[in-house]
Amino acid sequence: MSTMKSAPPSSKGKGEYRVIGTRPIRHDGVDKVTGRALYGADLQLTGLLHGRVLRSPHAHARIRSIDIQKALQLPGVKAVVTAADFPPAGDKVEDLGEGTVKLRDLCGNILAGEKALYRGHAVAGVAATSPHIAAQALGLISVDYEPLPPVLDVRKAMSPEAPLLHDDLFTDDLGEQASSPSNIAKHLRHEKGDVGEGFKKADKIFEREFETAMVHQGYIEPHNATAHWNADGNLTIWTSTQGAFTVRTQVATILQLPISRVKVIPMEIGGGFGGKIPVYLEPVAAVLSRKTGRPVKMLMDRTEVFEGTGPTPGSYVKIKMGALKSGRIVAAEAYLAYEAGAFAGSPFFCGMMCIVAPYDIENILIDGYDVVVNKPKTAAYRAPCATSAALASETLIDEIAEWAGQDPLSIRQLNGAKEGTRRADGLAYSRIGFLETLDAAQAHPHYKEPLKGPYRGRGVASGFWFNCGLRSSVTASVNPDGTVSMIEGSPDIGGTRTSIAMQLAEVLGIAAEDVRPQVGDTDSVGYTDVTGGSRVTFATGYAAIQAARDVEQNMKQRAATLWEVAPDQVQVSEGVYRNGKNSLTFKELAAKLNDCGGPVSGQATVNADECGVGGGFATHIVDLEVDPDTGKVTILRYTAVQDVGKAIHPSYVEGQIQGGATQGIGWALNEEYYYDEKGRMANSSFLDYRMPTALDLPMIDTVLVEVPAPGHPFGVRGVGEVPIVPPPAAIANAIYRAIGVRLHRLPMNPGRVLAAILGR
Amino acid sequence: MAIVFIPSQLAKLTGGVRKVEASGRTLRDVIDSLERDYPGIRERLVEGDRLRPGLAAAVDNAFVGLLQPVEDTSEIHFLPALQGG
Amino acid sequence: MAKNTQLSFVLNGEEVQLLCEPRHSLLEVLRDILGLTGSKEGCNNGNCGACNVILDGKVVNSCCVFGLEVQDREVTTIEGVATNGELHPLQQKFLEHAALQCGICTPGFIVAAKALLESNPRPTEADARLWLAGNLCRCTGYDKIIRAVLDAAAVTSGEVTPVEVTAGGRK
Amino acid sequence: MKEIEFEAPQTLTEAVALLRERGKDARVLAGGTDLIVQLREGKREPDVVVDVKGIPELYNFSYDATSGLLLGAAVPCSRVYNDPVVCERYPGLIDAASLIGSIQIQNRASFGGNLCNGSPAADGVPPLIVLSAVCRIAGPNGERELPAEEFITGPGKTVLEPQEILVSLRLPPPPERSGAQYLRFIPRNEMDIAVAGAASYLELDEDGKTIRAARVSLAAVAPTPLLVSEAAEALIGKPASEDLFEVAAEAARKAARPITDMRGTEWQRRHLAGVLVRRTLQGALARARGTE
Repeated sequence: MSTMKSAPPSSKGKGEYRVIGTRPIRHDGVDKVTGRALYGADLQLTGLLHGRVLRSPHAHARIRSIDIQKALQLPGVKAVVTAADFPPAGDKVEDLGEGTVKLRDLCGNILAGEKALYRGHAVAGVAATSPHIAAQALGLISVDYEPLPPVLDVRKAMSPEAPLLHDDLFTDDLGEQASSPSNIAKHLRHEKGDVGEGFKKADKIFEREFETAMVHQGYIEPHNATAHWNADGNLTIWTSTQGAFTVRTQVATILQLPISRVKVIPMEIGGGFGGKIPVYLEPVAAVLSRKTGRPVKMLMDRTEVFEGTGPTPGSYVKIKMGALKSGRIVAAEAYLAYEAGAFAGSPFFCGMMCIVAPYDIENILIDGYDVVVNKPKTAAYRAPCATSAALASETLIDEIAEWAGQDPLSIRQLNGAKEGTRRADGLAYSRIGFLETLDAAQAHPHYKEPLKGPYRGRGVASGFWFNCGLRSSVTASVNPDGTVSMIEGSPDIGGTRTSIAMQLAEVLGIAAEDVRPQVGDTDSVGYTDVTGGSRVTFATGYAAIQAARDVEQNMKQRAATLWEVAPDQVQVSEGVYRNGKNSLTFKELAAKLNDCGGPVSGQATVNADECGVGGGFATHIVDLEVDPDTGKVTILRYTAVQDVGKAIHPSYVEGQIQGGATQGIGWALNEEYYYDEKGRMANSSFLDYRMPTALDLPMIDTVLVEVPAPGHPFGVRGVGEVPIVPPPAAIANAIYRAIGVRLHRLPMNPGRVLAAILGR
Repeated sequence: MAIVFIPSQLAKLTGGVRKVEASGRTLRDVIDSLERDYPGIRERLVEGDRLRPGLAAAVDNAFVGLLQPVEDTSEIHFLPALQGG
Repeated sequence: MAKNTQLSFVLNGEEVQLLCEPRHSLLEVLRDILGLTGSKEGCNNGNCGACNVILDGKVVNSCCVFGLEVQDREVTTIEGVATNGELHPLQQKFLEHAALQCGICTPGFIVAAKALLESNPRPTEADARLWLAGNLCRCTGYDKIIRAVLDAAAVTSGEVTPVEVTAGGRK
Repeated sequence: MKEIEFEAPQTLTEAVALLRERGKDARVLAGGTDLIVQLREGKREPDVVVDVKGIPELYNFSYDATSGLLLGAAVPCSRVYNDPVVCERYPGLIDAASLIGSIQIQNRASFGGNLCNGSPAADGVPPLIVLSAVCRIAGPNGERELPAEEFITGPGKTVLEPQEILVSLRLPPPPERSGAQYLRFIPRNEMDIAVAGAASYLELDEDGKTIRAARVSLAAVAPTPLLVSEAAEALIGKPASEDLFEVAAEAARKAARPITDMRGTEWQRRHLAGVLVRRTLQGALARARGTE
């Protein structure tokens, strides 16, 4: 594995690259605008059976028995599976590449064993000759449930009186195991300085509580999986996933197969945002295929996606800050409790690490809790847990700015983190661009132009996300016509085939169009972690750079052979190979390869964590108007400023920022899992789970600040996640300016805003 | 000697000390020397020949494995392994 | 087993004949029987627009139409938008503006936008946002989609410059 | 979805005959935007679906100054708001036609279907009520007529007998100096079910001030759309004014019997009923005076 010891960022600035910073048309574009691109649900195979999943109608219930006989007798039904058909799970903890999970929990979430732990929890799977027959068969499976009282609220779940989800879950309290079971899975703490002393120094102390509802990633493509368990014992899975290799790991682990027996073919994926990292249908389809000897395709409907997959945790956050009259923040204390859902393991610690990360504060104490409740097991969602954390810190800082008589951007300038600043978790920042985003926001026409009119307000907020590195692989083969075929391991959810190919092209001095990128399956490309953590253009792009350097070395060899000189006597610049009077372009040399040693290919697998990943910062500005009679909020204008390190394909960087900001706006204003008292989600459709439509938004202006990340040859930083962090806080701050009341609970829907206006 | 930042869940083992010095040519050596001074800390950090699942180690801001070389001036942190969407 | 019924209609300019069950939606007929998988299922209840097709000149959600309802009628799907290997200006502009990320909603948007331009050759930004409100996109925030549609309208209507978008927000 | 049979009668007689025979197990299909989803969710489970879009009477769509507007039960919303005459004569109807669902839905959904679906939140119904629409129903024993406000009897329930079919709606020609408006409140700007909805109709005396006739209707604040006669009585015979409209709004708040669910709370809906009645009265007044 080639590791990169922080290669210095390229000194090249704007315009000095030939490919990077341009906006070529994506290589997979035509297939996607003509409907030819094949997503998981589009797969057709001969002898294909169709599977459906039976789900628990109860939020919490003991499963006394399951009778599948009637279902098996329905003509067209070929097999039914329950948890009993799966190998028993031990206490093993599985590393899924991005995060870890207890195997028992992993299996327990695929098909419920003794207990159904949330409404929508999968209980059985059916394979039949048509989807309609499979759906009818679900109605013929009779499950004997003993309903148990559910607990849905994170704080209620923490109380000793709360119903227990797992009698074998003992709190890991700062490394010590508690003596009696509880719904609190884990307690972590970050400490810096001495908050007690810090608060003593403060001229004023501010303290507020915040709540956020569980929300879903909302990708438009429902989950899908097709499995074929061949007679030779090899299992092939076609699925729309953020990571073919993590699907392979999970499936092999759950079914207790050697990893080499499982091949995962990533189909095109219709959005993920973190939600398509865990497996749900894949193992069920696999076992159904083993039972029937035929390929089995399973699709979720939208309600199943809401009730049976992994949304992001609801949260309770209490935050306290001490400030000097100058606006300098001298101490911060935070208590964060996140809903893990039915099984432990929410990314709650990410919220802990982000909550005051943009600021240089001397004394910090942060406590975080991972709490199980009778809701779907949560998954990652775009900067997991950071948005609800930032709602608290960025709203409180707005309050402090007002008290200190300071402009909201200036107070962030005054307290802002820079290179060398140490976070609460102890890490010191390398070169970061937070202050630069504040400068750019301050200078933006949006911020300069006064906002006029009644019930209108402007808010700002900032956000931080680490960005991940992880492992990626790329293989590049030179074709005789001078093009390069590139196989990479990162499923392409937003144009990354192209942003990776552009980096390969930049190094080789060829055009982006001359690279033929392809996403490989688990048997055709080296190990690659998930498309997530804002890592692909950074990490898989780095692998492409390394692979290109490998190709370039081989090409030099070939040129040297051709010219009968030593390889080190061949110079290469911008794709032209030279020795004395001899010179060949990459294309020309490619055409001669068979005369001087044969075809050339290059390969690289990198562990991008080892280069020091560049963290991402964003500052957003929003103007909005509140209807005082109805409480409805209209977004008038939105500007998102972000340090992107180096924008490889600026259009797709802008797109990530616009999309992230829009998801944050939806989260702020309307999106939520709405539960009745029995723990049933009442709004599990796109009609009542209200994601923003085109009519709910203005254009989203973006400003790309480029402070190169030290760890990447081109200075790339992850850009996908941080834009979802500031919006709810920025909107809460703007609503305060508009109506004079601060809201501390998401969503800030019309009913809540109206209640605030009417003082209810 | 490299500086090791002790996360709060391990502070009990170091008697509440949050920043300790330890020597070693690799991260594994450093953990061994920590084990000598603070018995029990190794099994909280290492499982078999790798870091415990869910745990990440940063040497001078880079997330690394046990065989990562450590300089005398290095700064070492143990953190939860990050995830993202 | 359900009894199949014969169905014939004009699909992307060509007559097709097939057998389907009465309960099959037009979306199922297109995807599962005819193998035209460009129309996508996002919600299966008319709230996301990913399955949009044009039925006798009007854009509809094919998940909310029974297959048997289109007997002897004309259906245009995303597969019929590009003609003789030539991309429709909308498809070209979606590519130029990077108006897609994951691409799952793209066929529905292009079909709906095609119907928009046929009924209103020079839509304003507001027109386009209203017309496309029945199409959900979770990736892009709609900004680049709206720009692509307005830019395509300039091409199809023979105008030179696209309609001004309200950069700087709503006033 | 369970197995179904599909019938597409081409005449009203055929349809009525079919319903006489199978009415109890049948469900009439017009635009399908509600029915197909309900079948898929198992909320309705007919054995046979009767597609009535081939029946000419359900597509009647004509206006004349003496008899008013004849609106076939299956005429899709988009055809209604694309008709210049109807836009000019019945703007209150257009308000609803152009906000039921999305463009895609409006190309299928009809006012008749909106009535037959029987939703308390139906956007199409309050305007029909305040515009004094009359429903024409065909059945085995011939035809009957009744006012729109009597059609829906409860959530998902209507006056239709299993053997009956809604054929058309007739709206009287709008009098001089009259105007109507429908508004709903939704959290987004499209694609939502009304949290509350209100339609108001006003007819003025020659003086252009005194209210000669008034009708006010509410949606999504009771088990059925409401005709709020108390609000109308508060208005009739008095000169239009903000204060008077507030009195009517208060009457509407009183008449509302809302519930709390995922779309809104009881108090919020009651409050919105007042807001929307005030706003639609202002809108109706502007239209009656031609000052919109």
